[in-house]
Amino acid sequence: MSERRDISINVPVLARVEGEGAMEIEVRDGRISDLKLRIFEPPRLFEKFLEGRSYAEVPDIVARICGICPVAYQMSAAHAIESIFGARTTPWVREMRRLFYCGEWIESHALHIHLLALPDFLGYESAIAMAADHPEEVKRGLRLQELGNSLVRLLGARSVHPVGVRAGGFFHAPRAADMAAKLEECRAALPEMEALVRWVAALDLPDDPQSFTSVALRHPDEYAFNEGRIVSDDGLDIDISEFHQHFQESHIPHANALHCHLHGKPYLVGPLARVNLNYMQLPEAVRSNLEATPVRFPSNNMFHSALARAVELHFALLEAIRILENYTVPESPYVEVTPRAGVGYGCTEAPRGILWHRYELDAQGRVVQATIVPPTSQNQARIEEDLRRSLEAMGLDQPDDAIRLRGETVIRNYDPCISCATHFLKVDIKRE
Amino acid sequence: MAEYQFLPRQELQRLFDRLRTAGFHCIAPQVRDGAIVYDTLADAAALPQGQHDRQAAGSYRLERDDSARCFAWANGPQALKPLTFAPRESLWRAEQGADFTPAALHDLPTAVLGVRACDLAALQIHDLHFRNNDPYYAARRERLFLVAVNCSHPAETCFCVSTGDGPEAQSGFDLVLDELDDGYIVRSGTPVGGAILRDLYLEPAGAAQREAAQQQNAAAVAHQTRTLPGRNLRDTLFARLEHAHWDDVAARCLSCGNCTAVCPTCFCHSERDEPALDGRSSVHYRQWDSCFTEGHSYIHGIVIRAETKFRYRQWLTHKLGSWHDQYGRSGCVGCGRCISWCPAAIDITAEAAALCGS
Amino acid sequence: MKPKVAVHKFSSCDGCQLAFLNLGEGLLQLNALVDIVHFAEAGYLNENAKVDLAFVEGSISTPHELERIKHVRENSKYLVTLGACATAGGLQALRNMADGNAWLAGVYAGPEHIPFLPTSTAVAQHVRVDLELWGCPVNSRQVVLAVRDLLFGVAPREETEKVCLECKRKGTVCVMVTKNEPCMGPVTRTGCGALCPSFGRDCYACFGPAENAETAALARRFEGFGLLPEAIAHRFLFINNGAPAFHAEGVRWQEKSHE
Amino acid sequence: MNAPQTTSPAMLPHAAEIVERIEESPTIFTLRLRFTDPAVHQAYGFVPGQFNMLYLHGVGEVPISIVSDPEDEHMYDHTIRSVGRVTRGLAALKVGDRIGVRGPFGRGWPVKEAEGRDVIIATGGLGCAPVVSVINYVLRRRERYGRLVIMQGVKHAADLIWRKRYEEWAALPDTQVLLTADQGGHGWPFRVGHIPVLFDEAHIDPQKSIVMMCGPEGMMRAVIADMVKRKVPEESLWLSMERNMQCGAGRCGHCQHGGNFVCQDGPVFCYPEVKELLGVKGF
Ligand SMILES: Cc1cc2nc3c(=O)[nH]c(=O)nc-3n(C[C@H](O)[C@H](O)[C@H](O)COP(=O)(O)OP(=O)(O)OC[C@H]3O[C@@H](n4cnc5c(N)ncnc54)[C@H](O)[C@@H]3O)c2cc1C
Ligand code: SF4
Ligand code: SF4
Ligand code: SF4
Repeated sequence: MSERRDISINVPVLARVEGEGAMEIEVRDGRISDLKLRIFEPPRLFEKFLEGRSYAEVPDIVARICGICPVAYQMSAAHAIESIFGARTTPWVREMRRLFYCGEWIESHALHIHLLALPDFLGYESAIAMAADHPEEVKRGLRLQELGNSLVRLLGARSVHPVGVRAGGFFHAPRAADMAAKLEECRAALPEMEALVRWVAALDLPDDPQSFTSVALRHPDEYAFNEGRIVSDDGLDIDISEFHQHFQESHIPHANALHCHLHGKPYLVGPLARVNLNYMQLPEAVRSNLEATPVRFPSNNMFHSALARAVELHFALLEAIRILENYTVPESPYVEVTPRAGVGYGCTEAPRGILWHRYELDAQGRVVQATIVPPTSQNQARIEEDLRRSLEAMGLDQPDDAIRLRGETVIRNYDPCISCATHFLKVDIKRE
Repeated sequence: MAEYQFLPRQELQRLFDRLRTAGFHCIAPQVRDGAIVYDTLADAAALPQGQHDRQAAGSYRLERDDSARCFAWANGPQALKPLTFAPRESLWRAEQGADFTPAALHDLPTAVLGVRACDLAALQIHDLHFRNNDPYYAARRERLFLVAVNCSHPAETCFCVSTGDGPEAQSGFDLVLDELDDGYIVRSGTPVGGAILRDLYLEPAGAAQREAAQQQNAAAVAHQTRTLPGRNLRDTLFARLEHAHWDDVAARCLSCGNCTAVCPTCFCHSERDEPALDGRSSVHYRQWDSCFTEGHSYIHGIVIRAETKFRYRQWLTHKLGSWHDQYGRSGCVGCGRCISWCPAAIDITAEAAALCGS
Repeated sequence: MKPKVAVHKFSSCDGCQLAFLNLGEGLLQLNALVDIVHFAEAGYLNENAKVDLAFVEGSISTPHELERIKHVRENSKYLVTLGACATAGGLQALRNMADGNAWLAGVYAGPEHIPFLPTSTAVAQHVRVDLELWGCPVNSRQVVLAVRDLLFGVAPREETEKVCLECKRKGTVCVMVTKNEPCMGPVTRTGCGALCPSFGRDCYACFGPAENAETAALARRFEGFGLLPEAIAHRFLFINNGAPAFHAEGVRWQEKSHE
Repeated sequence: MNAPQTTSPAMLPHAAEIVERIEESPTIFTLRLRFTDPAVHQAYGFVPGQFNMLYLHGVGEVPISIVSDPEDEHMYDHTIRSVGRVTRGLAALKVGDRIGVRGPFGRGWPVKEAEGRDVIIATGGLGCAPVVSVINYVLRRRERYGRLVIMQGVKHAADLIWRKRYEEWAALPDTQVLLTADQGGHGWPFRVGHIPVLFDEAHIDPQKSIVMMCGPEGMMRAVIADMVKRKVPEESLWLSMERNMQCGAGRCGHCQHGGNFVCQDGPVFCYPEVKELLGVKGF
């Protein structure tokens, strides 16, 4: 029995997301009249206080934008700075940056799958509550999260706001014995990771095909982390410096964040976008493990984001193993850089999608101007678009609680990182 | 067997091997992060060959040349202290309900190569302080086999001649080496050392070699320029507790405690509990502390030495003064570490001179 | 009855909360010892519940946060600040020093924009704080020890000594002495495990000022290394720029750099 | 003079059970302890003025004087003021709870030297705990000692604990009890002012007396100055000192006062031993 009614759903604080956001849905006459992913996390104006600081301080400053993906911030910044200085890093540095990123992906994806998203699919308020009935799943998540953290620690000393990154490379090269020990740990985790992919594929995820544009980095030789061109599944293929010629940021009144559109339309970044775009660059072992399941990529089911995360976990672990197997202690863990004035760009794949930086430095290497576009503000328009569709598809005659839960589930599925999203408000926000 | 024997440099590895077959874990100097540090080493090739140090107040740099010598440098930041008086170690474990289990004693037989005279002197001081009073120290200490190397290249910061503790090792070693251009004159100081030496089947050292070693020692003595204003400054210092110079040092001192941490005779430590999250068990450990911390002189509601001036004064009057009351000698063996490793470049010899001058 | 615990978030990067979420199985153990009633990121929402112990992450930077922190205080028996933002205003407190309104004028311009305070300040500037945990971020060891002590019914032990001592206990070679790096270790509070020097770099004071921080003597030493006044000011006006000891020293050198 | 050390300065605590807990005042309580292991209990011995390191599970250790009589082999009593982290935690313990005990440590009061002499006790603030043991000791062996004069100064009248006990002591022959408070107040029958106001009443025979004092250093210095003025030889003046203690056995270095380790060479010192630095700020 369906009945037309007006609904007003207000979730003042979204649980199990990073940062502070809210959801507001108004339904009039059986149609969604208003829908907002409200972001009220206060802006912290990072771009502003980067100005005047030395390039050497930038990695430590931008890490503080986000406690969940500090590695991503440090990586994008280091690349941008090096491009200005014309510094060429060594193959060792390149590999270690990939390893560093593997750690962050493993930590972040494991945390999201198990602690943030899974309770939605298994019907719990929190992972901790879920642990009573599903102790093994929760413990697995915690274990993998710690494995990721420990990889970050090898190069960063700690997993949150690591201290090991500098322009030109790393401050410190891990000892061979520590890397060998970590290799063993990673190898031991492999069967678990393969099983995780199959397990997520077997979860009863909502099946809700929709059309959207995926955007990610692509590199000719590898599944992209740090380097590549920005591509989309409708033909975009640009250098990272051309970002603003195609992507527009605008401030919308209900969010302390900027929305970003590609050619005026919402788009998706993050694991599902990456797997959709770069599937063939995943190692054979990842693909064959996945092919034992019924799911195929590219996928137009947004809820396959969870599976894409599991797939990337598997990939990141294999990649870490590969890098650890070939590890040698270098002469120096960094190349010296010499400051010079210029403009440079960095774009790398944060766990949640491309993280784009632009810096203008003066001759001493001090920041004149900085612009940072984080993944969550890129996804925000897409989230709202998805919310609208998903809720209408589910049926607005459902009980409020079901609508609310579905709405939250949709949002959480994007793993929004709201703290990141808010720190880039332009000082001049009158441009709406 | 001749008292002085000769070990050619290319055979130095045999000493390592012999010690290892005798069951010792070998610790020896090596370069790490721009300094000479003591750590596990089984391979003579990894010794700091050709390395030289340049030390000044607040500054330490290594340089390398093609010299074949492996011990042509003065002490780095640490040597024996962390091996006997551990920077942090657990003493016991408590289970709820007050069951106490002592921590296992660290009893791995350990041989240290390249010990300097100042550190041997410092060890003797620590023995007086800890040995009868502390099973953890005693266990580590008892298992030490010490191979001294007479110091041929004192740093600018060294003043062991002034304190009477070097540069030539006088006692407390199992073996002692003089490094010459082509090898080492070796002599044993204990029966255990003698047994190891015997098994190396070395030739006696020649008269010319012994003569070269003596000259080298004399040159090392002559090289030292820093001095303390006296062997026993106890009464002088305690008569000058209100000297204006204490304020002068305090304006430079960071109160960071680095001097006490590198000093081979400083023995202060604090004790802590670190309980498990569930609270059922707790580890009681001790760790190096320093008279430059507030916790050192805290009693409920009062910090007796809240100001840096009092902390520095406590350190210096203890080290060069009240140490005489406690252990019959000064607490300084002239290693110069507190000078080099002070991030603020404070120099104990200069401060002592300023305070004790007329 | 298990004590009730809340974790509140204010203006921050969420990194300090990870001290809980990164506990591994300790997180489940913690849940067995206390009743977590509010912790949005972990899935618990009951912001206005009365609790025995509240952890606050983040600085106070909006009028709404100013209100909220008062409620948190009223609802909590024991309030612990978690990290540099909550304890000293965080890196974002740099905006407190921005000259004129140049930074902020535009921010107020957005009509529907959430109002925004001109300053980012420490929780203790607004309400009573029972314990401050320093660090950017705090680590799991710190929160576990604090929770444990509170469960034992004793005051948590404050770590106030300097990074240098820990650096030496670890056998790390001093970067100031061997490389003239402008290390903040001699004035910075311990607790991180002296991570930066062990990676061959200078400490940048993310754990805030230690007791008896001799900032003036250290700044002069940096000057001796050849640092310009602006660079010296930046050493102090960084992660914990709002901590009084650092703020005062930083401002002194900033003024010198304008001379 | 070296106190007998019946146990070595052990590194490891022994478990002891709280057999009785006496509330002395809102912030002061006494724990009567019995070692769980009868053999340990049996072997344990001390002299008045020595102290134990009491360990609260998972929290830490604090030095606390032993106030019971060495010949009372039933219990070991500690009177504790809850001031901070560990002592407040100890205050919350109940009968039957267990704590850890290491000791006894240090050098106690000169009870042997004092035999045949007048014993003058001067305590200030809440520093009375360490001397209670010596008072009890003398009273139990009354015939061995001359006059007993007990002088106690407190800040506020309300700080005085054991008022009843003082009254009982005052009633004993050859025993004088003199009390003063910096701030008296209603119902305070005793003197008002700092402790030296009591000395004129105390009938001190300089050559026959031995003075034992305990309390804040400022107060002890005032007592010393006055006693020296009254021609009491410096060798007859004894005081108990307090410094931070981590190990209790002369290892950790925290309690150093010049060349003395307060935990081992003290806490009870004869005045000339500490004269040089007593009152010098920073030592
Ligand atoms: C020889 C000796 C005998 C004592 N006898 C008694 C007694 O009989 N009754 C009594 O109530 N108190 C006594 N005290 C004082 C008692 O040790 C302190 O009050 C107690 O250590 C405070 O600990 P806390 O953790 O509660 O205080 P906090 O202020 O929280 O102190 C933290 C820590 O600092 C150290 N510390 C603080 N104050 C002192 C202090 N005064 N002496 C040594 N270490 C300290 C301890 O390790 C303590 O745990 C004695 C002290 C000494 C040195
Ligand atoms: S005081 Fe200085 S020179 Fe003397 S032994 Fe200690 S560290 Fe060496
Ligand atoms: S590296 Fe820094 S923290 Fe470590 S001892 Fe040197 S100055 Fe102190
Ligand atoms: S060494 Fe300094 S900057 Fe580095 S983590 Fe520790 S406190 Fe923070």
